[in-house]
Amino acid sequence: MENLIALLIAAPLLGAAVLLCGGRRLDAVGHWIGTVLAAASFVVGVVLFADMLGKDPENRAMHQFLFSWIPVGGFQADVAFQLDQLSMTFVLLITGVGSLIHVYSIGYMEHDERRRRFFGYLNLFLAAMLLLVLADNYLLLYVGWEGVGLASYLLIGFWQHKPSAATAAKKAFLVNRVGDVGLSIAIMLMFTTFGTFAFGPVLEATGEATEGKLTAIALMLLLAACGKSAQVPLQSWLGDAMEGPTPVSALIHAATMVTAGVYLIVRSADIFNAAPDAQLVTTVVGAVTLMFGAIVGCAKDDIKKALAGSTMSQIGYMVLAAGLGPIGYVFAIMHLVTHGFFKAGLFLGAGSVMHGMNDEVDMRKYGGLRTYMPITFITFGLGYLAIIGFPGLSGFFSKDKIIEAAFAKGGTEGWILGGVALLGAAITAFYMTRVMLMTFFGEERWRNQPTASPAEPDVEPAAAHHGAAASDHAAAATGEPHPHESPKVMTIPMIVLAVGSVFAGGFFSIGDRFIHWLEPVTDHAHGNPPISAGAVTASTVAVMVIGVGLAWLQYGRRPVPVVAPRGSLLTRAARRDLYQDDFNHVVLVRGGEHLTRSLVYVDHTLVDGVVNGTAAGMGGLSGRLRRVQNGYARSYAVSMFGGAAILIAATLLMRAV
Amino acid sequence: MSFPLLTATAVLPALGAIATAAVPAARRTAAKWLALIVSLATLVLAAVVLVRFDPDGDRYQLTESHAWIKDFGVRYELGVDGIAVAMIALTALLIPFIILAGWHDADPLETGSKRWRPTQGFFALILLVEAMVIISFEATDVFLFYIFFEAMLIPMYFLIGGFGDRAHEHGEAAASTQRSYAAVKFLLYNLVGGLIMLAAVIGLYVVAGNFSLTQIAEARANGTLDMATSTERWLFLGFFFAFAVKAPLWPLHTWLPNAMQESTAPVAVLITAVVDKVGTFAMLRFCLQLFPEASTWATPAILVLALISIIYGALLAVGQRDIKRLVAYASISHFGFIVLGIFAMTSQGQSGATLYMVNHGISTAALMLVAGFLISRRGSRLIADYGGVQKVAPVLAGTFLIGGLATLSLPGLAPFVSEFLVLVGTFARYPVIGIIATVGIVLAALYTLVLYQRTMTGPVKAEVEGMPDLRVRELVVVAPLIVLLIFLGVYPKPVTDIVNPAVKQTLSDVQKKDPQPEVEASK
Amino acid sequence: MSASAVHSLWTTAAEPIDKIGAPDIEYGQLSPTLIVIGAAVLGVLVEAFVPRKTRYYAQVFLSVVALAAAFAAVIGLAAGGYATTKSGIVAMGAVAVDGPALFLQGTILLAGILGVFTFAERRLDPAAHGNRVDSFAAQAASVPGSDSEKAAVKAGFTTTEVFPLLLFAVGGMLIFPAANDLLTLFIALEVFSLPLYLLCAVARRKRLMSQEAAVKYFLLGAFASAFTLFGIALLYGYAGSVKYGTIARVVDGTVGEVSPALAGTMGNDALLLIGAAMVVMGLLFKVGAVPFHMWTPDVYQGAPTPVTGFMAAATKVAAFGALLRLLYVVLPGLRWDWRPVMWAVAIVTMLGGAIVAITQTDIKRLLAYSSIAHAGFILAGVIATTPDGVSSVLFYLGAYSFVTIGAFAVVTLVRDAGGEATHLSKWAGLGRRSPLVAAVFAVFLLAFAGIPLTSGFAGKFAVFKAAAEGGAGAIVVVGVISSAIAAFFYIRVIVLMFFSEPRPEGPTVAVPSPLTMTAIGVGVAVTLVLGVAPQYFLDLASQAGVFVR
Amino acid sequence: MNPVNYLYLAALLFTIGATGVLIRRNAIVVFMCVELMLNACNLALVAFSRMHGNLDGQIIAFFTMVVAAAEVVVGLAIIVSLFRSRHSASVDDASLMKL
Repeated sequence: MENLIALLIAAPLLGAAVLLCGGRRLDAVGHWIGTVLAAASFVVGVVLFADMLGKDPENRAMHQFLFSWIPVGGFQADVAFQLDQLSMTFVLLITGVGSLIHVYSIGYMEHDERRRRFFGYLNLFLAAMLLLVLADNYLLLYVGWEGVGLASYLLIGFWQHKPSAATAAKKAFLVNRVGDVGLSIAIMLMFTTFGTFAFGPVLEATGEATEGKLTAIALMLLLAACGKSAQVPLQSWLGDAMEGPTPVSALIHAATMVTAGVYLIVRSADIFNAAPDAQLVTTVVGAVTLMFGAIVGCAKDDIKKALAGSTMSQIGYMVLAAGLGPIGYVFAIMHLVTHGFFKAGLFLGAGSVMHGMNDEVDMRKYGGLRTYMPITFITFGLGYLAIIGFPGLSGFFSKDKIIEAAFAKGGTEGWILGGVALLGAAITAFYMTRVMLMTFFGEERWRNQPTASPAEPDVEPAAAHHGAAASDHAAAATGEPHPHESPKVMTIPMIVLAVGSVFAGGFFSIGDRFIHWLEPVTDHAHGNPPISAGAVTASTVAVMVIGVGLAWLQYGRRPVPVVAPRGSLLTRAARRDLYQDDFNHVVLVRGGEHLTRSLVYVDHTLVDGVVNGTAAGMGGLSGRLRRVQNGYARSYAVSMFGGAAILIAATLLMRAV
Repeated sequence: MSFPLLTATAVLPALGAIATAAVPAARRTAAKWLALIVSLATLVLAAVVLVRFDPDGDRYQLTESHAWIKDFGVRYELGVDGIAVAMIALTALLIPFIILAGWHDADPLETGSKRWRPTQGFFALILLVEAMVIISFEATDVFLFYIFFEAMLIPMYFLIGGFGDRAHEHGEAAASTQRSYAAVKFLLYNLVGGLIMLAAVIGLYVVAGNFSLTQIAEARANGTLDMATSTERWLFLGFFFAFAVKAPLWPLHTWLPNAMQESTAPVAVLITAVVDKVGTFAMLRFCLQLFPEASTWATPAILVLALISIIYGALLAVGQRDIKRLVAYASISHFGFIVLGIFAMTSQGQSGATLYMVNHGISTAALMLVAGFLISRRGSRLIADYGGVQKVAPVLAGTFLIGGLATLSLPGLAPFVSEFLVLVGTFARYPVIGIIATVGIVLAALYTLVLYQRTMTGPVKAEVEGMPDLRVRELVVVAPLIVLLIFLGVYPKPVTDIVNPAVKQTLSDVQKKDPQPEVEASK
Repeated sequence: MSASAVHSLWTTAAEPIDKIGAPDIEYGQLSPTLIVIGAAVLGVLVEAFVPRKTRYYAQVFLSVVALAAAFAAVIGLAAGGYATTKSGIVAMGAVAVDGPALFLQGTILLAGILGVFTFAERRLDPAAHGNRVDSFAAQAASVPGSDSEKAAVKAGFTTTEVFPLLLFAVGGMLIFPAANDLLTLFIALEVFSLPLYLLCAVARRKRLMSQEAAVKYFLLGAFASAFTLFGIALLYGYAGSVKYGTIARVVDGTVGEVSPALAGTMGNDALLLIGAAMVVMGLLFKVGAVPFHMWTPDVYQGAPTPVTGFMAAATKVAAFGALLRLLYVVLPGLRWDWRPVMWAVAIVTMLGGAIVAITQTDIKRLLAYSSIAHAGFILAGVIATTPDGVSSVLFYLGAYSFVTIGAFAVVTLVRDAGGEATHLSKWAGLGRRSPLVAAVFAVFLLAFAGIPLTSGFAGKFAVFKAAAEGGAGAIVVVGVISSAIAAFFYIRVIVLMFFSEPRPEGPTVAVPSPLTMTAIGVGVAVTLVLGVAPQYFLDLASQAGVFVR
Repeated sequence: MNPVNYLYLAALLFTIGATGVLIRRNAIVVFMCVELMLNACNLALVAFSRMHGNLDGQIIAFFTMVVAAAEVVVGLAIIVSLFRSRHSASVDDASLMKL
């Protein structure tokens, strides 16, 4: 059985290789190859899952050793896989949602001449992501970690001809690199502390290391997680990442890759457990991010960016939960899975809407679409209900548990974190309702209104344009759109995901299935909040209702202006991602440019100048000395005479001394 | 005595060079093919060396030893350890690609006399350099090494000064002046380094009485030859200076950007991927073995210099407008890593450094050669002159991207392995330096991606329109390199297995052990 | 004749004596010198009696044969063990026949032969009035541009006297390093100097410069030799003898019976030191060491290039030979006095030559300054005062002389309307026009620069090694630095030849006769052989490294 | 009289000759000054010869004269030819080659 693990990765990897090296002759079938291989991987995953269920919970973990990768002295890195319940959860999520999105993309990318390459990249991503979750040591995980980064770089910048896309891709990669520094330093610390960096040995040996070391390692891991999962302060790339085709946003920047950070933390549970300070930091990061994302999400008019903000915020929840330790790990993962379903669904819905609206992304140019694209409306709606935590749907269970756990942390932190989480829930309800209303309800603002016109300053202008090359009915991009439902190949995945977002949560929670499933890996502790669980749940629902209500007051009752009003200070700040990018730009980019420019100058004038100066000096000296050679025999004689005199004097002197 | 394999490996390209140079002016293509075939034959010989070498055998194998200049205490002594084998393999491997990539770089366009044969000269010189590089990897006699370490400069000098990019943004006249400036700069820098080393070499002879690396190292080890501390340090500095110029280490690096910028891409690869490696290799083989104490003494200073090279090189790469200069500064940064690894004095560091030499050779070759193809199409080295190439020449863009990703040492590609080893090796002994060096990987990503973005993405520039994609010859050059990059990234074991024993030896020369993990240490 | 003999003869002059003891001369061991001098005399006769048409051929033939024969004789002597076991002092103590002497004589003779070849070259300039012309004036006596000269050219005169002059010079040079008393030293000095003065003056083109060179060389040379002679006088005064052996013994204080006069002067070290310094100065003048070097650039530039080549090579060899013998045989007891001084001289010579050369614009002057720098390097070997020092210097001289002759021979080939195009700017792009010549010259330049695999490197390494072993590490460092500086201008020339665009009105490269080709070819061959496999010659040099006392 | 005085005289003459070489322009005169220096040497030699009571010095003196004569021949030849081609015997005029 173990030997199947490699197959999980091999299938999409093969796909990537074939599609990227295959050349034009594969254009016709490329997307099918990609989809089939993704699905194959999913099937293998299911088989392994079934096999795993057959074993008793304590020893369900499987290992597969392929070969010794980097053996140097004490440094022994292997290419070996570990498939335990945690990895399994991810495998199913990745391959499952991945396959669906492959299917969806067939329709979505139909008109793009580079579709083959798109599927190649998608497969590459799947392979990398699977490697990330299957690796049995941190270094191999690192490979997957950067692999998904590469894939996301390629996919964000898929429409490379758009400068904005290329920039966004670069930005994503660079910000992630910052996180990677954290990961690599963490690995080095592990190596110097434990002499290894394989999960098993490290996590067993945590007891023997000093808390200081462990805290350092944990914080470095957290830094990595921040980079990958777009947590404050490394969140800035996620918004721009929406430059990528929508399926990419759904798969990579909602369902899977961005949750890798959470995986990393949960995977390193023992280290974090032994480093309370690091845990506190983690919770804080999570809390801050979930507010940050939520606030940003409220202000964006670009539907994808709004969803991106929500993604950020939801991952904030997960990180928060992961930071809570044993009482939170399980729920972090659980929310991760449910979120995978409904957020992917939402994104696909958004994609479907854009598909029908000439790739218009500005919600202010939507409105009243529910009649035109019913399936999209329903699936999107279900996703919406799920994310706001409508009782009975996935989001409700997972999020509620996290809020509960946050309170259960106890002490003032507990209250603060719990409060933040609650508030976040309210805001979530608010901005999601906003999206819902602006898109599917209200009057049809797209009527006699050429779409894809230069959008407002606060909307990424390129975003409005990306349709231009995304599909070849770009020509129609001017002139009134004709909203229509998307083809089956796109709607079916949406339906499936909708189903998932409805029932997944409930299914997991019945009899704490999910807890029992993960317990052996992450060991679960039941946290009991200061106030009864029931109260928490009740308040959750309450705030949710309030959020929805507020949103309805603002966007449901009153008509939505086509041109965004100036808005409050906060709104404007939120539109500009709370000025975080501006900060980066001024401090890092400008500063960096100045630094490099001055260094170039230094290199040229100082370092090089010294050398050239020496040469020039020699020349000058030479020029001066050769004047002595003035051509007059008598002066030559003088020098000889003087020389003789000196010679004699010196000789006598030598004898004297 | 057995067949002198090592000599053959070095002599073959030398003979090939003579033969190539002798090809009559009209038969240009014949000369090219001859050179290519010779280089491939050399590759075969190198492969034989690789096979015949037994990693677990003696330290130096396939040794040859003949009297040469008895009055100078010089013997013709050859022998390879794992490190040398790796380097020889790298050299022999890259030359065919270099030749193939430079296939048209030396077709004469100016009218000289009919005896003026640039093409023959170009390929003959490349082979000559190969011969000299290989023998200096093989030499276990300090003097023998020195001779070729120096002699190497002359053919390189002509390659740099004599053959530049076809089109040049400032016109041919400016080009030739800049070229000769670069060539002279290259030569003088290295010559000064070499001459200072000469003083040290003579000093070594006065102290040791012979030049045999093995004998001296042995004598050092068993204490029969003890140098005064000050003497040893001076000699060490003499040697190290020369190698630091060659490597090149900050602040002795400024010749490299000029040289790489002005020479054609294949020659630039020859400089940075092959010739410069002799410098770092020599640090590993000569500095550490001959002057262990002095090496330890100088380590802190050298580490700092290496660190500066890493950051400084990367930052300057970000600031460059010229593709080749950018790659040059990137190389400076990478050489910083190599030196860091060597003087971290840990097995990871030194194995990593050796691996790094190999991988950097391949990755730079990939990146630089593709860049060369790009430049040859547009006739400009300025980044600003490009844009949207991926639209018109996707394969070129793709290979360029892979080369770039290798340069930023993306996991899964060869350079990652070596870079991480170096970092770990450094971190294990000098955590702070290790951490600062790690920042370098962000900068690497920065300059690579900026380069890619500016040249390959965005709207298609008018001049770029209709730019042909990679031709078959060019694909033949790039594809194997990329395959190698991936293979060595996934499965570097073959190389590490060869290198590790040698590194262990070197470490024992300097009486250094890997630091223990704290957990064990605490027990 | 020995001092005591003279003494008795002088005191008992009263009664007549029937027979005078004839001096016993070892003709065999002197044969090289005798052959050459004899040939020179013959050459004069040839000038006198052989008809003009055939003179040239007769002279060339005679000179080559004579030099070859002399060389054969040297080889014979060396083979006969006169270089090692049987080495001794001949001609009643006037001349020493030992390793260094023979080695240097051999070198000088080879240089002489190559010199003759370059002298005899007549293909470079277009024939005037159907007569082939060489580098020398048709009639040195006639004023340039005057009718008499035109007539001479028309008549196809050529200055074939140069060959006997060269032979005389070689003759003197052969004795110079072998001279074993100060008188012989002085005479030999003059014997090889005077012909050189004349040879400098007889250039066919640019005669004014040629004559100017001759005058400068002559006056300064005479000036220097006056110093030498005064030094000799003082040494004689100190030791009461001019024989090296005797002086050395007096210096060491190991002399046998001490006459009262000798006792008086012996105590007076001033005589010894001043005398030694002045004699050494005369020799330093000949080797062109700073600050006695200033004649070199002008003379090298002005003299006919073949002469320059021959002079640069052979004079240095002879002079350094003499210097070595003086310092190692006569003044070893004074080592601690002269070594520091020579250190200083060596250092300023190396640096001075190298630095000033950087800004030279005339190839011949450039080579002149480079020769000064090389003199410095060789001095580094001289200072070592070890057997290694001697052999290294011998080796260096051997290597250097061939490179020099070759280089100047190449210079004769690059010509334009005005004769040789010696201005560097005219050498631009030579590598494009005639790659072969440029490549050959590049080889010589690299040898000068001391790049490995050329004889220059082997020589430099030898002397530096000797110096370092002799405890002169500082010299080595300075030497290394100045080689770095020197490299700069050698490289400049190479850049010029290969990397700069050829000028449209640039010079042409004349295709020389086999004579010059041989000279150049031998130069290149020796340069490379000594670079790659110097062992044999190093052995030779180290066997020859012992002076006889 | 003390033989040392002869030496002082010789030294004096030598210096005078040298000074002449350094300050006089006319090539002939310069050359004559050289001759003067040579003769100073001769004087020294003879004086020493007398002091030591052997004849070597005197013999050398004879040689010196011969050499001087030879030098005269060569020197005059050169100087005269120079004079004829540039109508001046000044050593300072002969300074085409410099630097």
